[in-house]
Amino acid sequence: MNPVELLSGVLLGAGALFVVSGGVGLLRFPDFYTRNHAVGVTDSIGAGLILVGLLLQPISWQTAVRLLIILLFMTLTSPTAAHILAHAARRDGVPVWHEGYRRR
Amino acid sequence: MTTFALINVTLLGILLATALAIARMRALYEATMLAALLSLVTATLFVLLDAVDVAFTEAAVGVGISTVLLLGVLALTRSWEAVTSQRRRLPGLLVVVLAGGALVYASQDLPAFGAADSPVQLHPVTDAYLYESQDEVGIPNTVTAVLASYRALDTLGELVVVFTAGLAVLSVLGPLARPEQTRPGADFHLADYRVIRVITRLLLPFILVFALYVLFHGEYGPGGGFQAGVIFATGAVLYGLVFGLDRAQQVIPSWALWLFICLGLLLYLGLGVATMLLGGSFLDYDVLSPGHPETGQHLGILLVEMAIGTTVSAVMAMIFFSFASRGASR
Amino acid sequence: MIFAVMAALLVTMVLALARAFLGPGRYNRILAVNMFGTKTVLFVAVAGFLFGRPEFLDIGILYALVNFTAIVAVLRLTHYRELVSARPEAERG
Amino acid sequence: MIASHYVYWMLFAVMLTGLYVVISHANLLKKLIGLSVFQVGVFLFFISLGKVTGGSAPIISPDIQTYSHPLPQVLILTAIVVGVATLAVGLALAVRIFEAYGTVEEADLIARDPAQPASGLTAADDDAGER
Repeated sequence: MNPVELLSGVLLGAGALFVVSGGVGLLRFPDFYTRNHAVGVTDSIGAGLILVGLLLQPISWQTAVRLLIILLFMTLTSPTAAHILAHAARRDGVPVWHEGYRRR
Repeated sequence: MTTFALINVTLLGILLATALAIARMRALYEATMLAALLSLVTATLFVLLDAVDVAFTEAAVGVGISTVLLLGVLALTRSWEAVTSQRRRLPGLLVVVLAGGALVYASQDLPAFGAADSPVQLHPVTDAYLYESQDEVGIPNTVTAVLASYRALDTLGELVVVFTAGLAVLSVLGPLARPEQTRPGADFHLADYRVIRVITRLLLPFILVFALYVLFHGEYGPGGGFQAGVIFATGAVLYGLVFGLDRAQQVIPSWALWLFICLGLLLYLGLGVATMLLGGSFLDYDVLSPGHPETGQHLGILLVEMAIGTTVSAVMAMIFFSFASRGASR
Repeated sequence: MIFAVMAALLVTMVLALARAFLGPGRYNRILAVNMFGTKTVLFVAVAGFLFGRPEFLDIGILYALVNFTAIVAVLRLTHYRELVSARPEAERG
Repeated sequence: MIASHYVYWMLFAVMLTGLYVVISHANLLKKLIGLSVFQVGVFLFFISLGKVTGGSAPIISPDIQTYSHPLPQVLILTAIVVGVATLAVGLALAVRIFEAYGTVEEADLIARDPAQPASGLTAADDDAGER
């Protein structure tokens, strides 16, 4: 196993871990805003690590360019989506959870 | 169980669970979100079942256009469903049980899933589409070859259906609103949010270039006229959502939409007539370049894909503008 | 390792699905759909590698673009509703 | 039987869920959503018939031997675009019905129809329901 393959494997594994942890967070966190944060984790670092891990696989340059474009778009759109969702929810009066409150 | 089967079962399970949840959901906004989710699952299944071109179309149509249309109509009407009475449930269940029984009974005669020796796969037309097309048409993407060359007449019919549906929407909803007809304040837009405005400005050129790439790359990879058309329309929808209907109609005036809708269809028909005048049969591209049938096929497929893309994008944009006008002028 | 990533994606999809079913309210659901959308992008990319044809990543690019449109549509129409009509039903946010 | 046909059966279940919504639910918009669920089931059923185990997308490449069948994909590709166009027609009719009657629930529609008790309106919402 050469070092590039090893690095790719490590990145993919870490990405998978972040993705699952974000998924668990989405299900387990108590209110909308904390869940939004969990989704942010999977979308930014989880997706980023997986895409970089795939880049280090033996691939043609055409595939590499497409992976880079996906990476670029995801770094552009997912923080924006998280931001505007949180903004809209706050405006619409979605409640914030405090210590001791019921989960919603 | 192979990896494929495992992934397939998981995704089918997600699909079925989503469908059942949609049936139970009485809040229609939420049901629309779940319908968008259903479309995402469908597209992953299309990728898994090797239908990359179809996944492409489903991506742009299911998540982009039909979600936006449904949400727009919910904003115009009511977004809460009344309780389904017990009396209505029975006939539905009866039909479902009967139809389900008939389907499962009939499915016993279907070939096993993924069988390579089923009648369909052994039929000579399979060989013709997959391998002989490489000599006759000469493009790697056989889906595009079948769509735009072997079954071009079929596709013309589909395009006419899309055209007619566009006309039907217009005749039901009335003409697009002119700026002076819109209620002041009704055309709320998101351009005041700097984040959205900047990101949309960044993304829109990408979307348009990507649509062109999909249109012209359709011979070699997943893509083609239908896909490019809906991606273009998604760009128009995004522009309209962010910058408002008035701005969008300044950029894409309705006469231009009409022009594109008719131009695409006329290009398609005109190509068919041209091939007939050159001595071939309707939409037989071989005669476009005498002596080099492959060049003729390339040219014909490219023109047909452009025709499809033009009409589909203009019809979809027109449909979106009609619904948006209805909201703004009410 | 690609198998592990695929498994992780499927598990996350199921978790997002559970959140989409539980809600409550439309914001939690659109959040789940957003999450599911990015998982779809990754699924398309990873499935290409898993089944040996990684050249079909164009679909992933399209998803990254289209998800954003859907989110913008939701935001636009929730605001729009406030301007046009009072909400007849209680929001369960 | 189960191992070879489970895909079809699960897709039948999806189709029938959509069919149930179309028949039993009285809300026109919900009917249209149910119709798109039904549609998704049919689309996937078609595509699954063309799939070959171990095959690949029908885009010819020198190092691939087996391909899935391209024909169902062509049919469904166009059907998706036609499907959204017809969905738009149904939605347009629903908008007009709402503007005329102030409701999209079948029971209320029949109650509010001034002309005749049932026949005139069932035709209108059949139109919206079908496509």
